[in-house]
Order: sequence, then structure tokens, then C-alpha cells
Amino acid sequence: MKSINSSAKHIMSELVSNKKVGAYNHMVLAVGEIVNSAKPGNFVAIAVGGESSQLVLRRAFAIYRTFDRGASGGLLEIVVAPHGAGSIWLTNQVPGTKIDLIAPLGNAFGIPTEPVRALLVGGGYGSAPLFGLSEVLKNRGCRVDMVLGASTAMKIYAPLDGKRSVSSLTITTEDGSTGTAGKVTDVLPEIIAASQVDIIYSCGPMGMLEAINKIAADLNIVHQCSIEESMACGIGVCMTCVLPIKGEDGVIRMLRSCIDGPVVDGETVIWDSKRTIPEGTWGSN
Amino acid sequence: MKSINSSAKHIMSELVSNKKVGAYNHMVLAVGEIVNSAKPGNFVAIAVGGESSQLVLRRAFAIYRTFDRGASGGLLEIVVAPHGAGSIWLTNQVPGTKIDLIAPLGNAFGIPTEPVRALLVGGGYGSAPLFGLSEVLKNRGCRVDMVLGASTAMKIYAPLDGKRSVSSLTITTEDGSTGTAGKVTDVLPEIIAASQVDIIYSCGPMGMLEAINKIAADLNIVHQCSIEESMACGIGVCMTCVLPIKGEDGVIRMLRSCIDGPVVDGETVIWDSKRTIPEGTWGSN
Amino acid sequence: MFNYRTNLGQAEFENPIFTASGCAGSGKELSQFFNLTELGAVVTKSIMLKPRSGRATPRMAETPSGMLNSIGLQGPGIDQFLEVDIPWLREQGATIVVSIAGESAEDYAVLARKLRAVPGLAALEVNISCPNVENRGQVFACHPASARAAIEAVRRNIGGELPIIAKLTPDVTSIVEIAQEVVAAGADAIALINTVLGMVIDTNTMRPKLAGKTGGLSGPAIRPIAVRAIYQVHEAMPQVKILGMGGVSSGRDAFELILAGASAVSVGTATFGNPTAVIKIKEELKKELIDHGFDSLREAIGYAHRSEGNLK
Amino acid sequence: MFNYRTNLGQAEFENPIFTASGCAGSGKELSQFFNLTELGAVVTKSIMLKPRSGRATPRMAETPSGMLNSIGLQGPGIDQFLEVDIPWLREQGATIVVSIAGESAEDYAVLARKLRAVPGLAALEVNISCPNVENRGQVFACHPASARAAIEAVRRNIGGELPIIAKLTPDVTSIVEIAQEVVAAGADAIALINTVLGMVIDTNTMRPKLAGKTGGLSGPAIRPIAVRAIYQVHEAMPQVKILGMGGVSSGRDAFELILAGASAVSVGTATFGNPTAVIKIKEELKKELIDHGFDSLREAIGYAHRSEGNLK
Ligand SMILES: Cc1cc2nc3c(=O)[nH]c(=O)nc-3n(C[C@H](O)[C@H](O)[C@H](O)COP(=O)(O)OP(=O)(O)OC[C@H]3O[C@@H](n4cnc5c(N)ncnc54)[C@H](O)[C@@H]3O)c2cc1C
Ligand SMILES: Cc1cc2nc3c(=O)[nH]c(=O)nc-3n(C[C@H](O)[C@H](O)[C@H](O)COP(=O)(O)OP(=O)(O)OC[C@H]3O[C@@H](n4cnc5c(N)ncnc54)[C@H](O)[C@@H]3O)c2cc1C
Ligand SMILES: Cc1cc2nc3c(=O)[nH]c(=O)nc-3n(C[C@H](O)[C@H](O)[C@H](O)COP(=O)(O)O)c2cc1C
Ligand SMILES: Cc1cc2nc3c(=O)[nH]c(=O)nc-3n(C[C@H](O)[C@H](O)[C@H](O)COP(=O)(O)O)c2cc1C
Ligand code: FES
Ligand code: FES
Repeated sequence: MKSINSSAKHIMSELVSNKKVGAYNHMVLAVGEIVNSAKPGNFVAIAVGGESSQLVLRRAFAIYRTFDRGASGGLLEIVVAPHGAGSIWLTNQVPGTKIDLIAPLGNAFGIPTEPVRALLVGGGYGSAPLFGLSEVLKNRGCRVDMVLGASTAMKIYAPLDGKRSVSSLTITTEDGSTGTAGKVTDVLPEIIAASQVDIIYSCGPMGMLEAINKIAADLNIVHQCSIEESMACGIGVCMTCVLPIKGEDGVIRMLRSCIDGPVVDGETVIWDSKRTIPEGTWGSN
Repeated sequence: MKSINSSAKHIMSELVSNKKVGAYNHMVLAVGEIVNSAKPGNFVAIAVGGESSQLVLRRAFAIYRTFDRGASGGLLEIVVAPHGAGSIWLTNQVPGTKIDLIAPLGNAFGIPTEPVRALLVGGGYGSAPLFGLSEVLKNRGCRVDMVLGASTAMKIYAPLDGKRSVSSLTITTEDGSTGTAGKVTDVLPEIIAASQVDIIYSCGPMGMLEAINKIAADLNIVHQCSIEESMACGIGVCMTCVLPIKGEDGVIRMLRSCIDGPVVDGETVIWDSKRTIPEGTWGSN
Repeated sequence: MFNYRTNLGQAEFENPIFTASGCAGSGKELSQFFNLTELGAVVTKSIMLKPRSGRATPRMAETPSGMLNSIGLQGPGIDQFLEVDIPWLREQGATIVVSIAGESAEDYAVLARKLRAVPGLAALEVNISCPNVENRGQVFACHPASARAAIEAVRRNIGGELPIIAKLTPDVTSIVEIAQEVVAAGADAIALINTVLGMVIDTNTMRPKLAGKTGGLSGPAIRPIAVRAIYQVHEAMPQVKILGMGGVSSGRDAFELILAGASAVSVGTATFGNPTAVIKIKEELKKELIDHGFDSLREAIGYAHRSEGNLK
Repeated sequence: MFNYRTNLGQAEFENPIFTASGCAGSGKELSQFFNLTELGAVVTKSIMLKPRSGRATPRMAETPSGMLNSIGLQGPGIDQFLEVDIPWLREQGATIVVSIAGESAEDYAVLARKLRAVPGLAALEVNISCPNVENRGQVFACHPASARAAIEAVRRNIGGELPIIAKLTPDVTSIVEIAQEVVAAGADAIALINTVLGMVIDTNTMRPKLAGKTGGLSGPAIRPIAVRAIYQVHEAMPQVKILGMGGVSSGRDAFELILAGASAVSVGTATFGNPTAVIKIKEELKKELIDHGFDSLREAIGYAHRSEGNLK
């Protein structure tokens, strides 16, 4: 088996910048050499709450981008939605603050060896890891279309430079405050047909990923999705982040999304298993 | 009975300044009208640790001074020793931070009606409440001598303007790094005799207060001491801060140092009761 | 119009937020911060037959998201309590729940007799989480027989009117077994949970920090234990009302206990950190309930037990 | 030269800091952060006879200064475990304590037989804080008889060499009674404490947050409960060695458990927040001990029990 957490480093990084962008905070961290091993799809686990905090668990954040400044060290960027105690604490930190983080963690998006036509679909802050991915795909000569969706305009994260890295960008919002009114899945079939998509990469809420997967399955398109399971450790030791995945041998196993994911092949996920263990899972009954 | 916590107010105050002074932090808080009811001996109870803190209890701090700026509101000053989680958090706060506090709490030093010769004895940060007291006594025409002691010079808190408010200031340190080498009790008898002291006011560690009380008792001098018991609530509802006090009726009761104190008449305290309930205490056996 | 009323046995309350026994002094201390009539009820400290000095100090230690206490039921004894504390609370117009504690079943009987005639009480909370001196200091609520004996003693002597709320300790193998026993013995409602037995060792002195060595753990740290106990007892006896408590410091926390099966919620340790916590919680809980679409508190009680299908 | 060595029954360990069962994966995950040989021992996740899928998700909820988990003992089963995990750990040169869990006394017997011949094991931790399917899912360690049955089954089948560490749940009326029972049944040492049964209700869905409804509470929140349990058991049976655990995240915390009576300390939840917590704790504890004037760890074990007079 491939060795686990092999490139992960645990460091105190410095918060370089923290800016509100719509409903989110765009945060830049000085992480030194970590940038050399970080790939699109990886995540970072950050300790929250500071000294004498009652929050004992780290929080995971998808790596939005990394930037190598050579001698002056690498920068790692994340996009954080102030949601509960941990993310609100994090988004309240001021530049200069030391942030305890572990990165890179998890697997990465699979990159095709020859040029393909890729469709990247992001929900809310789920767009973050897709921009780094689109850069890589473009450099491999792939055509990259992107669809971003959210409940409302404020929750669409699509920076200008990010937009430049894609051939087309379609935006959907449920309240119609920007782009097409509706869900990403409303516009997918058309775009898939138009640009004859070979592969779909997605990141966002479980419900959205499941809906995208249905479309991908029907059209027989490869679908790699980055899933977000509640994680206690982020490094594979607690077994809280599992989800049912069917292996090549046809056996369903509860795999850890922190080390066997967060990127998984949509086709292998047993989607309709909310709060239950799927029939016939290895070691069930 | 006198009504409890009658002038206490619970407010969010602003930290106006926070300066290191020797081993301590001198902190100034904007508390508005609270200064009008605060008296020397009272304390303030401050919530520590911030949002999602695991520290659920307030910390008590003796009021060092108050300062009425009229329209622009009152200032309340405290002297904090960075010791454990709570005080370290507090001393790390920067001016502008909002601090959750309740004040004034507890009783105050008793002020004699006619001019007397008073001796004020402070140990470590225990000197803080004595300077405000000396001001009041001076204005009543009392002679005020002061003795401050600590293990070392860094732990002597004696600001210049404070010194001015006393007729004489004697300093003792156990390591002799400043003033007389030794304990406050080594120099007391001489000073008491020299200035024919009528009353002793003291504030500091239990051990020191007990030693001072022995001297006061032998010489038949009134001794008012401010004691420091571990407090969970500071407002009289938890019963954790009690100490055995003999009442006028000769009965020993476990009284709450947060409302019947922190200032107590040294003569009424049952000193030799470490970790035990004194014989014959009301409701014991 | 949202209906915030609730009841424990026959006792009706304006709202479900109470003080927790032993965490509100005599009431006087808090009355400087808010009007006691705003509370669903003031639960008094557990009162005993005779005056009690309580335990030696140190009596408390702070712990992660909680605290340890060993007060040892310091108090004036029932007679002075009835002379001084109760009349004062009645003057304030407070809704009063008296908490009693005994060292023997007989103590509980005598306390009940002294209280049966007292006017203006809403209910009786019987704290049986204290040592039975007649049985090697074993806690009454730790064993079905002694728990039953204490509650029966109260039932026989209290008369028909005053509802009995039996307060249990979570330090047992089966909280449901004890709850069923005290209900069989005549308890009208159950109070869950009392503090969890714990210890802190001071690494400087290298001895237990508390003079009494062990103490009771309270505060947010124990909330998951309280929720579990309330959920289990409500599941076993949905008809028996529960006064929930344990680490509640926000409306969200109180809502969690209500969903688990509590009909009312007592607030203890949170008051030490914030004297007006009970008022804040009362307002926050009402908002939570309304925001979740409930027209009354009663609809939300035990709502977490509904079958998977049934979604609001 | 400071002596950091310790022992549990006949098993000797270089230092007293272990991983906690189920909190260190297979060892591989942590080996990227430090060398496993630095640990007093690696305690494996509790392994069962057959492969286990474990419970459905959500499996965890964060709580104040702690967390709730319901993993349900997910694992490959003893055979694959002996083929894959153990050989790998031995290659690393790690000191190995295998934790086993069963659904019946017979399971424990079979597991013990499969392990008796396995070379390179330091000790066996027998997790009896799990449901006994033959007795309405009641937890073995909750009742003296079932606790005894499980440990006896292991004792009879393990052979003389391998020390048995019985791991108990704190969710009982008397932890001392259970501890005495398992020692009588042949346990060489006791592991205290397993998680505390708790529940979190998600106030958005208004249902229990965990798919398994209840879960085990761990982390700093339960440390006072762990210290109390260790203190009680050490007081009752000073000769029986204790592997302490529960909310340890610093050398100070570990020192607290040692003073209470633990001969070694397992670290669980703290590893989730900091992968190198065990190493940090190992170094901090050593410093605490030296700063307090101890020449060896062993002198400090149970030191908080000394009589009031005797001061170091
Ligand atoms: C692989 C991965 C990538 C993520 N990437 C991002 C990102 O790029 N930007 C971002 O804002 N957030 C991201 N999250 C969610 C983030 O880790 C936190 O869970 C979220 O910020 C909520 O934490 P909180 O403390 O604010 O909320 P709380 O409600 O206080 O969290 C309480 C507990 O529940 C868990 N939890 C709550 N919500 C979620 C959720 N949606 N998913 C998983 N666990 C949850 C938390 O981790 C924590 O343990 C990611 C999560 C995972 C697992
Ligand atoms: C009436 C009164 C006046 C005080 N005045 C001052 C002052 O002017 N300046 C100052 O620096 N400190 C003062 N203290 C002590 C202060 O309240 C804190 O206890 C101290 O800062 C340690 O808290 P911590 O969180 O840093 O330490 P921790 O060890 O983390 O505290 C843990 C718990 O123990 C309690 N505790 C620890 N040490 C003491 C102590 N010496 N006395 C009482 N309780 C303690 C704390 O209140 C807290 O509940 C006073 C205490 C009292 C009761
Ligand atoms: C300082 C203190 C004193 C207490 N005294 C009593 C008491 O006299 N009688 C009683 O039944 N419970 C007593 N309790 C337990 C509380 O009523 C409550 O059950 C427990 O603290 C859990 O609630 P909390 O987490 O909100 O504090 C006391 C708790 C504390 C912290
Ligand atoms: C995620 C998780 C999984 C656990 N799995 C096991 C297990 O398989 N066997 C066992 O005996 N204890 C298990 N435990 C309990 C721990 O070993 C330990 O006893 C408990 O968590 C208290 O220690 P801590 O507070 O340091 O985590 C588990 C705990 C957690 C948090
Ligand atoms: S988060 Fe702990 S195993 Fe994945
Ligand atoms: S500190 Fe609570 S009663 Fe004094």
C-alpha cells in the first residue's frame, strides 16, 4: 500500500492575509516547503480556538492555491466560510497570527495523461480547490469548462484570475441573484453535450455531488468528486470520516475519506446510504 | 441584612491600556459609572478565555484605583500577575479589546471616623488595593505608613504616584534584591512602635496575613485584611469561597469571602484551619 | 401566540428555565441582577434538617469546560430556612421549588412533614444524590432500595398536593433502573442530572486539590452525559416529566435537553460565569423554539425521539 | 540518571506513555510523524474475531473540551490483523500491546487462543467495555458476572506469559467492585477509563447527531472522572498496576494520572488534535517528574495517596 501522510508536515505557519470575499474569507498562510508537495485536492488541517480553547479537534480546509516564492517560502491559500465556532475563530484572526496546521493531507485529483475535455463543478466554497486543478489541466492541454453554483451570489467564489484559467464559466444561484437561476445540475447536461466532456471533477455538498454523479453515470462520464465528511483527526487514526466505497473486487468497504479521499471516483461511492451501513458491506451483519 | 451585590454592574468594558510593570501587568478599563460606587477593598470579576474558551469561571482582581473622567466615563485599574491560563489570557489582551466584567464586588476596607495612624502592608500584587485606601485615609487626615514585601524586586508593585500618597514606605524582599532583605513581618514591630500605629490594613497571601495578624494580636492593634480564597462565582451563590469567622456571638461560621469579604477583621478569622473545619463551627459534626 | 408554559407532575410553570439547586444562593444574591419572577422557578439549595457547616476548603477546582465542587450542603437547616429564606422568596413573588437532602430515610420523612404545611411552594425536589450515613455513606440514588426508601419516606409524609421531583446522580450502571424505582416509589417527576463524581490532583502539592478529595463535576463538560441520561429515561418512561440540567449555558443547550425529553431546564454552573445566564437562556430558548416552527414548548419536549420518517 | 521505566504485571516498558486503543490507527498513519519505538507501547485498536464494518456515519460530534464517537470497532478481524498489522509493527520495532474485544465470552476465549502463540507481544488489553450480544447487548464491564466471564475466558486460554490488562468502563455504580472482580478472575492490571456514554442532539435536524445515537465521550472533559476512577481503584488495590487514560493532553495531565495511581498513561483524543501529542507528553512528563525531585517514575505512582503528614 502507498504510505500514508507521507508528505504531511505539522508546522506553525504565519497568517499573511485574511480578506472577506463575498460570504467567505480568503486566507493566505506562509507554509514554507509544504507548497512543494501540495497537489490540487489535498487539504490542510488547522487547530482552532487558540490557548485554553474548548475546541479539541482540527478543522479541514481544501487547499485553494499554493504559490512558491522560492527563498521567501511558499504560500498556501484557503477559502473559509464563517460557519460555527472553529471557522469563525479562524476568520477572526489577524495577519501575523501564528496558525497551527498540518498539510498536505488526503489524496489529490487524478490528472489524465493525455489532453481531455474536463468539466469542473463547484458548490459554494467547493470551487476553491478547482482553480488550482484547472491550472494543472490547462498546462496539460486540456479544455476546462467550469460551473459554479450556490444558494446566492454572495456564496459564489470565483476570483478574476481564477476565471481566466478556464475556457468557460457558468454560474447558477438558487435565488437567481447572479447567473442562471437554479442548481448546477440544471445546466450540466447542456454543457456536457456542447463541449463533449470526458471527465467531471466536482467539489461541494454531498447532495450536489450525488446529483452530479447521477448525470455522470447516465452519460457514462468519469466523475471524480471531493467529498466532505466530518473529520476528527484528518490523518487516518480515528475512523470517523468513513464512507462506503465499492472496490475493484466488488466489495463495499468503509474507507477513510481523509486518506483514501477526499477525492473519490463517484462511480464507486454508495450514495444512498445516509445514516446506514449499505447491505453487504465488508464486516457488516 | 445589608443587601448583597447592591451596586454590582455587569458590563462589557473596553481595555484602555495594558502595560508590563515588573512582574505584573497594569491594566486600565473603561467602566463608566461603576467608578462612582467602587471603594478601596472591592474587587472586579472578569470573564477570561474569550469565545469557545474552556475556562468557565470568572477571575477576581482587586481594584487598584478608579478614576472619574466625568463625561468621558470612569476608568478602573487592576494589577495582574500572569500566573495560569486565565490571567495569562487577560494580560495578553490588547487595548481596544472588550472585557466582560462585574464590579464593584465584595465589601470595602473600614475607614475610621477620626484621624488615626494607619499601617498598610501588602504582599506582591496585594499592594494594589492599598494605594487607593491610603488616598482615602490621607484625606481623612490619617498618617499612613506602608510596608510592601515580595520574594524579589520584580514582584514589588509600588508606582511613584502611589509612593507619594504615603508618609513612609518600607520595602522588603526575601532575596534582598531591593529594600530590606527578609519578610514584611521582620520590619513591622519596629515601624509599629515608631509611628504608634492604631490600625493595620493588609492584603497578600494567606500565610503573610496570618503572620501579620499574630503581631497585631500581640500588640492589640486592629487588623483589617483582604483575603484571597478561590472563588467560582464572586457574587455569593456558589459557597466555594468560604472561610471560618468567629462572630460577635462567639460562634464560628463558614462565611463567603466574596460578599462578607474579601476584607475581614483579622481577629475574627480562625487562621489555623487549613483543609479542616474548626472545632465547634456552626453546623459541623 | 407562543406558549412557553410547562409542567412537572401537577405543578405548572410560566416558563421552563429554573435555577439549579445550590447554584443560586438564597435568591437574594441574584435578585440584584434580575427579577426572580422572570424565572420558571427558583430551586433552592438542598436544605437539611440541621444547620451544616459544609466541607473544608478548597471546595472547588476549575476543569476543562467545567468545575469540581465539594460544598457539602452548607446551609442553615430547615427551621431557619422556613423562617428566613422562604418568606423572603414569597415576598419577591418567586415561584419556589424547595430542594431537600437527608442523611437517612427518616430525615427525608421529617423534612417532608415540616414542608407539607408550608404555603406557596410549587414543588419539592428531593436530592437523593447524597450519602446515606446509615449505609456506609453510600449515595441513596446509587441503589434501587435506598433510592426507593428515601422517596417513599417523602411520599408518605408530604400529602397529596406537592409534586415530588426525584433528583438522581448519573454515577450509576443504569439510570433508567433507578428512575423506574423512584417513580414506583411515588415520584411525580425526575431531575437529571446531578454532578458527576470526579477528582483533580494539584500537581504542585501532589495531593487532591479539594479538601474533600473527590467532588462533583458540572458545566458544559458533562452536557453530553446529561443529554444521554434524559434521552434514556424519557425513552423508557415518556409519560414521566423530566427536569433537565447539566452544562446548559445557552438557549441552544437548553433546546438540546428539551429535544431529549426535558420538560424544564435548570441552570447551575453557567450562573457562576454570568449572573444573568438564566435570563439570557430563557430568551434564547424561546427564539430557538419559534425559529424551528414550534407554537409551544410542549411540542418540542422529546422531539428527538420521533421516528426517522416523521420530519418537521 | 532518571529512571523512566515502568511495568504492568510482568510486562516491562521503556517509558509510561502509550497510544490509546482505537486512537492510533494501525500505527502506519502516525509513523510518518515520529518513530513508533519512542513510545512506551503502541496499543492497537480493539480487534475482534471477524471483520467489522463499524457503525454508520456520522460517527463523531465535537463537545466542550471533548468529543463523542461511535466507531463500532471497525476493523479487519483477528486473522488479517495477525497477517498484516502485527508483522508491520514488529518490523518497526514497536512495543506492542494488542487490544481485543468480543461479543461473547467465547469470542474472548478464541481470540486469546489465536494470540497465545504470537511472538513479540508485550501485553494484552482486554476491552470489556463493549456489548455482550448474549445478554441484551449489556456491556460486559457493567456487571461483575459478565466482566468476570470475559476475563476468565482470556485467562484460561492465553497461557502464563502474556499479562492481561482489563479495560473498564466508568459507567458503573462502583468501578472498584468491577476492578476487584476482574483481578479475581485473573487480570494482571486494569486500564481506566474507557469513554463515558453520552449523546449530542443536532439542534438543526433535531435528532441525535450520531447515527448510533449514543457515543463515547473522550478528551479533557472526562479527565476528572478518569483521575477519580484511578484514585479509587489504586486506593482499594495498591498492588494492582493501572494503565490510566482519559483526557490527557499534556505532561501535567499525565502526571496527574500517575499521582492518582497510574503506572502508565495512554493518550487518545489528544492525538487527533496533535499527531505528535504522545511525544510531547512523554517529554513534558519526564520534565515534571524531574522538576518535582523524583529520581524515577515509579516513586511518583500513587504519590497523591500519601498521608497528610508526609511531604516531599
Ligand atoms: C475535506 C474537507 C474540506 C473542507 N474544506 C473546507 C473549505 O475549503 N472551506 C470551509 O469553509 N470549510 C471546509 N470544510 C469544513 C470545515 O472543515 C469545518 O467543518 C467547517 O468550517 C465547520 O467547522 P466549525 O467549527 O465552524 O463548525 P462547527 O459546527 O463548530 O463544527 C463542529 C464539528 O463538526 C464538524 N463539521 C461541521 N460542519 C462540517 C462540514 N460541513 N463538513 C465536515 N465537518 C463538519 C467540524 O469539523 C467540527 O468537528 C472542509 C471539511 C472537510 C472534511
Ligand atoms: C478577592 C480576590 C482578589 C484577587 N486579586 C488579584 C489581583 O489583584 N491580581 C492578580 O493577579 N490576581 C488576583 N487574584 C487571583 C486571581 O483571581 C486568579 O485566581 C489568578 O489570576 C489565577 O488565575 P489563573 O486562571 O491565571 O490561574 P489558574 O491556576 O488557571 O486558575 C485556576 C482556578 O484556580 C483559581 N485560583 C488560582 N490561584 C488562585 C489564587 N491565588 N487565589 C484565588 N483563586 C485562585 C482561579 O480563580 C481559577 O478558578 C485575586 C483573587 C481573589 C479571590
Ligand atoms: C457549587 C455547586 C453546588 C451544588 N449544590 C447542589 C445542591 O445543594 N443540591 C443539588 O441537588 N444539586 C447541587 N448541585 C448540582 C446542580 O444543581 C446541577 O445538578 C449540576 O451542577 C449540573 O448542572 P450545571 O452543569 O448547570 O451546573 C450543585 C452544583 C454546584 C456546581
Ligand atoms: C475515536 C475513538 C476510538 C476508540 N476506540 C477504542 C477501541 O477500539 N478500544 C478501546 O478499548 N477503546 C477505544 N477508545 C477509547 C480510548 O482508548 C480511551 O480509553 C478514551 O478515549 C479516553 O482517552 P482519551 O480521552 O485520551 O481519548 C476509543 C476512543 C476514541 C475517541
Ligand atoms: S478523520 Fe480521522 S480517520 Fe479520517
Ligand atoms: S465565590 Fe461563589 S459564593 Fe463566593
